[in-house]
Amino acid sequence: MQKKEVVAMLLAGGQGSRLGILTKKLAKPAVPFGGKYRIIDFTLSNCANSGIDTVGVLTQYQPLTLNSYIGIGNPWDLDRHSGGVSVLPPYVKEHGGEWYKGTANAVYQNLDYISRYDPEYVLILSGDHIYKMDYSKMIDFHRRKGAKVTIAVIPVPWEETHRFGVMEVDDDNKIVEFQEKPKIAKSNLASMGVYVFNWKDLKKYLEADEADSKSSNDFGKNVIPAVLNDGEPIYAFPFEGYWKDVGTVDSLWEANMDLLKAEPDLKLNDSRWKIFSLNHSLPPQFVGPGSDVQGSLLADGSLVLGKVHHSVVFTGASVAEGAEVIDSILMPGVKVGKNAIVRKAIVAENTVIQEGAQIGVPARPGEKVEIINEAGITVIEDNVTVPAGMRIVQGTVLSVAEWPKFPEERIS
Amino acid sequence: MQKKEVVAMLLAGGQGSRLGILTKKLAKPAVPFGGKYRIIDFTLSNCANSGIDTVGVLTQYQPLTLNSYIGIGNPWDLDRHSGGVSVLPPYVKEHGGEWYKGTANAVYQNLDYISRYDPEYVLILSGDHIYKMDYSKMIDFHRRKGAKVTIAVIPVPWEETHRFGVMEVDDDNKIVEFQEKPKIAKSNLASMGVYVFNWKDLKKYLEADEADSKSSNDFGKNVIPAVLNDGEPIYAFPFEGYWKDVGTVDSLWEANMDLLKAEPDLKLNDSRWKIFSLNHSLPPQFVGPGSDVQGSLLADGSLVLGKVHHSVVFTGASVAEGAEVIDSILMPGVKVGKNAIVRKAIVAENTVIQEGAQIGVPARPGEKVEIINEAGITVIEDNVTVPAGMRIVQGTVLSVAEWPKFPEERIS
Amino acid sequence: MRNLFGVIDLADSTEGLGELTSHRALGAVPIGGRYRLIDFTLSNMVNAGIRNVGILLMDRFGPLLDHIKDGKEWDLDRQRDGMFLLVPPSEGETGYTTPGNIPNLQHNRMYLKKSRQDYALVCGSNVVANIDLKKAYQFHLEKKADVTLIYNRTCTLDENPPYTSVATDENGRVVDIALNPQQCTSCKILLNMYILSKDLLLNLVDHCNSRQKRDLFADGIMPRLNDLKIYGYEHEGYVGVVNSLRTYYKHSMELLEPKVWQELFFAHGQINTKVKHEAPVRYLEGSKVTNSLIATGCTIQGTVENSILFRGVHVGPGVVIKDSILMQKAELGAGVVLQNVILDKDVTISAGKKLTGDPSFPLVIEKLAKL
Amino acid sequence: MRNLFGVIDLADSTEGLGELTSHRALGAVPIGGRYRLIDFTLSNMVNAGIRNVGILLMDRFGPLLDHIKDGKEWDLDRQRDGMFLLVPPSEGETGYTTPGNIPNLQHNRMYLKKSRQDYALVCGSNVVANIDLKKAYQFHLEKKADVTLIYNRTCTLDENPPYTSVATDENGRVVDIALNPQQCTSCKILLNMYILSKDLLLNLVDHCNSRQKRDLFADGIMPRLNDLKIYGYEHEGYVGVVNSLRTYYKHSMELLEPKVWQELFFAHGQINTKVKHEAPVRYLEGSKVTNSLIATGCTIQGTVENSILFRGVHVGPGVVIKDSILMQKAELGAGVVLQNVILDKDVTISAGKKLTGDPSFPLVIEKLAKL
Repeated sequence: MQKKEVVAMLLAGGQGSRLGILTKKLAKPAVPFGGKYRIIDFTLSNCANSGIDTVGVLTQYQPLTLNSYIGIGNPWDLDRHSGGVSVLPPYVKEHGGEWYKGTANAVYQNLDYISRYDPEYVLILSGDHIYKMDYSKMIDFHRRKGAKVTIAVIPVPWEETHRFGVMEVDDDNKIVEFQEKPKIAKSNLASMGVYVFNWKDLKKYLEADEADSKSSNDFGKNVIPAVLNDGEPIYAFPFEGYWKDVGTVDSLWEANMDLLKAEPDLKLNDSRWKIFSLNHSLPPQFVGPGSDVQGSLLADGSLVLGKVHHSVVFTGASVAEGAEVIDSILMPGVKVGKNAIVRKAIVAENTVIQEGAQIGVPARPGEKVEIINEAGITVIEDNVTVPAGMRIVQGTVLSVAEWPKFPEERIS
Repeated sequence: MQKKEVVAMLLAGGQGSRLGILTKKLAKPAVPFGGKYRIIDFTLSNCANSGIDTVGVLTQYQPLTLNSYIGIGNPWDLDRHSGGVSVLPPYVKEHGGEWYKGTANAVYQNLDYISRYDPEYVLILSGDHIYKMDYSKMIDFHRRKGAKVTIAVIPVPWEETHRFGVMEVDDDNKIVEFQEKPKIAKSNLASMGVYVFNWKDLKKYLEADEADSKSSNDFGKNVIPAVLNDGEPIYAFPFEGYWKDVGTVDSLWEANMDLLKAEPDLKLNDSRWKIFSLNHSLPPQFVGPGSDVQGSLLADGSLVLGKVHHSVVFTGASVAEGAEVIDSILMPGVKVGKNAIVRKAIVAENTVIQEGAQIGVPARPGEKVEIINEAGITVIEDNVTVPAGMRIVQGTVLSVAEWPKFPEERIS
Repeated sequence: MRNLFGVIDLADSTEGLGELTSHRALGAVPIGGRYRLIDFTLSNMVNAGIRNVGILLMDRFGPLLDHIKDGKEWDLDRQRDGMFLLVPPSEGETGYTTPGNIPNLQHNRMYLKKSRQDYALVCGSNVVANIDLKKAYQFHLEKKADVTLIYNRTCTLDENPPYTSVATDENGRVVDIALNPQQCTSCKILLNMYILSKDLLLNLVDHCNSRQKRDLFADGIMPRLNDLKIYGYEHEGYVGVVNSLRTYYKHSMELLEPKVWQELFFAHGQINTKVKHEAPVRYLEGSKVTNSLIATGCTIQGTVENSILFRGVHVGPGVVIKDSILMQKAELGAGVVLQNVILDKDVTISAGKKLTGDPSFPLVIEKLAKL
Repeated sequence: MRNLFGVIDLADSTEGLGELTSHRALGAVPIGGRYRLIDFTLSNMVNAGIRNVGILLMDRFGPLLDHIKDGKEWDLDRQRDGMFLLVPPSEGETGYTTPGNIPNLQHNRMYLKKSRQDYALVCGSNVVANIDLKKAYQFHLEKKADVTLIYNRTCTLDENPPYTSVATDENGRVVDIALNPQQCTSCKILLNMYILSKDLLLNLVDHCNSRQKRDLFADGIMPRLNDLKIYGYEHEGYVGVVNSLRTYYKHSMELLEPKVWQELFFAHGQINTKVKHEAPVRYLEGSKVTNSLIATGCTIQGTVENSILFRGVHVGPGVVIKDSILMQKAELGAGVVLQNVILDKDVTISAGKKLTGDPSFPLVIEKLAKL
């Protein structure tokens, strides 16, 4: 097996339970984003653009979708003879198998995979974030500093520091103290969950961590503090640019809406840093006579005959005559029927909104509905049909399981 | 997902325990065979040559070697946008995972995979056999006969019928009776473990089989008898040609020796039916001055300076000056040192036989050794070093674990 | 279909396409927002299960090579079969740019001979259609034909010169073939696409070559109308044959009919093309787009009507584009107004310019031009 | 190495290689049992981490296209970077077979310009070596050189005409360049392989082209010996430069030295080539093989000494092959005896024939010949 300088281990097992029905059949990294992408495309494209050609993708929750999405890795130039992408689900041994115990355990269970390439450095990544980053610069930084571990960091608002691992650094960016999800933070530099380790050190620390029965086998909680306790040099690599965890319905909706600004912080059409994605061989979008498209993103194979304002319309989605889609996200293959209304909603893959249905409309005076999303975002499950004329009140999250309960009263 | 006419499910989870130390770190389908191949190459190449481009490989025992060997499937033209090869290990769910319960259960657990391609026919294959077969002819036969299931059969010697599923057929090749490993066989037509099912029927029978708690979830023991009991038409597709199960040390050695005949029954260099294999970018073999090569097969990157008679020398193996290799199999990367002797032995991958060592020599009068192989085949484990001058008596099977016990007495 | 291989002849005449083919073969002409003409033929073949395709190169094939590479996008990058680029004989031997496909077929005789399939589908690269070639092949086998010519019925022949028409009898057998007739009674127009056995193909190539004939169809097949069993198979769907600037423009604009869009891109499988990984289209506030095809990588602030925009076109505020085709990366200054215009790749139009062509004679601006 | 791209110039002169290059470019000449000459250069580049390689095609590139396809075997089939076939201008513009690489470089200026790397490694396709190009690139950066020429020391100059020699000062700076000198004092022979910045490359190409000069090295670099900082980097390992039939034969035979075999194929990474999936070699009873390279797909019953057999050669009983090179699929009748012979691909020698050449003038039998 050919030696590689860098092997990336991409943690993509996240269940994304705060995304609710959007991740019922999908791991979080496989959730569609930005008109034609899936969340994991950003990290995989960062690898491709940074010249990293050996990537292990650690999956566990609903691995089949991700497995078939990544396939042989050709969109990200990872269909290589030597290296390339390997999807690494938890391994069932003769006497059974179980899920990875934590991020560190996931990598520990795949030390053999890394060993095959005998790398200098191992890059630990998460498949959950939307950002563009040149990892090769971070590795250069790591090498230059002579660090044991380098952690990518980004300043976050002080009031959000409790959600992150934050670190205090000296003038040289050396980490002085690391706090995991602190109540009172000493710094607002948050870990992005992107680590560079020297391979030998990583192996040593993961083996020690695994041997420690009290450890929860997590990089942030256990491994990084252990390295720091040993007095080894850990550096913070400051990142500038757009970075967003899209782990909730609100943040997923917001991050999509961020792309619709006149000058978005995250540019998708930068020819020097393309975001690669699985291609579906669809024709260019067709914007028909009488349509009205404003402040929106539309992908290949979509067909718009109605009104689309401030929305993201994915690959192969369609909006019929007289329909109105506003402040919404139509995931791949969604069909919005004639005169239907979709407002501030996320409609998941291949769902059909039949003629005249109304999604995300205000509750009528006295109408009893269970508001799940306080920001008023309505979420519709994938692969269902919203019957003609049905009304779905804003802020509700609709799973087909709830369907039979109240279709009548919702049809206006 | 594009519809496919045929999806093949290749059962490659076999532990191959009768191959002893040869399968300690490898699943049986990954065992090297024939100078440059692995056993599974034959089935995968049959798929490629039969025009089948969608293959699920069901692994479980030591899946990593097989996974990394198959990779993106390019040697077998299975690196496809649509279809291609998918390695399908048992799937760990939230509350754990376990090995496939039987061949039928293995396919049952992957019904989702098959569904994606909505095929007409499903071809069930085993990755354990050496043979060349055009599956497209079998599928044509199945279609023509209007069969529910078609089973490929081959006549075997009557005395071996107890090892196989055998079937009695009428003049039209319709199966009248099926006996699984019978004591008294009514026919010598043995099942090759190659089945064609109509997809809809397969799904129905596998779901019924899974629901039956008494079933051992095996195609031969349970599913085929169930179809037959329902009075559905099952046909036998007669196969002519070389077919060998290489599940024991003896049969593995014999099948390799079969290739050395002046007119071998299995032709490897047939340009119309190539056996594809992972390529290692090695130079042509170098047969040096003073060498003597007779009745043997040599692969790329091998280097022979000594004597090689009636042996199979794999990719990258070498035989030094004065060394003698007779009736043996040197697997990839094996190095035979100067003046060493190797007789009727299987030496597994990357093992080094140091100068003057003697493998497979007769026991000395009174010498106490444990003869494991009655045919007198000596087996040496992979990745070990046989020290200079060591004597290993014929018929012993040497694992490095036994090494320290008696090196002294063996060094002559 | 495992018994059929494809031969795509890039030697189609490019007369009448002007600047669009000055540096590229006809098959490499961009069409439909993200495709090249050859994509339709290649995809039709692959969708029908053809796994071995030989491409007869002629001059100006650089852009084509760059587009198809080794056929990966069509799943034709294979160990067995796959895509083969058939290079014409070098200048010295028979002349490099001589018209006619016979020298090239003869030069690549070994490829034809070694192909493992018994039947060949020979065609050009300029037909925009989604054809179920499986059916045509089955027709060929059922009729036990020597040659099956694929045709399409059209009543607008006068708009489509040059063309070749056929007349067939009640069994579908071809009884007359007319090359570029001024009058045509049958309305059955050949798509320069035919099926024949490999053996017959090899015979015809050898026959023509040894008699210094240059064209397989006109010199090899036509003269043997009575002697070979030649059948006609009708493809009933939409067909656009691009053989002039006018037909290029006409068939491009027809893609704006939802029915045509739907049939062409979804009928019998997808049309594949080179993937460029462009971002989704951004429509800013104030954009007015109607009845247009817009490829990824575009940004729209102005007005676009009845037009086709290829990848990476930026339509700034105040820009007005009507009845036009803008190829990849057109750069338009503020206030540019275009009507009935075709911009080839990488054209720059400076602010304030107004360009107007005519529907029957669209204004073509050549690649890389700066106006 | 992510900042270096490669340009392989296939316009090497093929004078002196006779039949071996009558239908193929120099880079496509088969060597070493399973390779083509270009494999060494391509593999050296890829092993050094180069991910973007442009190949300047010239005439007779059919066999080369067929061999390299889109670079998959070298992992160069990529979305970003990868392998690019740079087609020369068509006949009309500047003449298709004119010697010199400038017209082709100029024609493909956009490729050079758009390459994302800042440095270029420009080379020919006829060097048989396993060179660590990473070191040469580091040398170039450390010396802050404008151009770094890679050379090799050899004392057998008289055996290797034509060659270009350099003299360097104590710092490695080149102080003299001589094209095909009759006498050479330095023993430092260029490998037609040099590193320079992309900007300088673009300048030199433009400079030469606008002055009707044809050769980048002779017309662009040599005249500026005093003005540019030109350094020489020594590659110390084995080198075979194939520029004549004699050197082809000589360097082929050198592969039979285990030290050369070992260095060439294992030193700084593997040499990749097109995979053909042939079976292991079968040695039947009675075979006598010594000091030979045998490629897969061969079957040996006769005698082979000091020879190289390419894939699929069958050596029947009684056949004797000495000091010879037999390319792919040679067919030999019973009792054939060959000494100092080179058989090109697919040659058939009928039973009983004895052919004998001379070590300094091996007998070459052209492709597909039947004797």
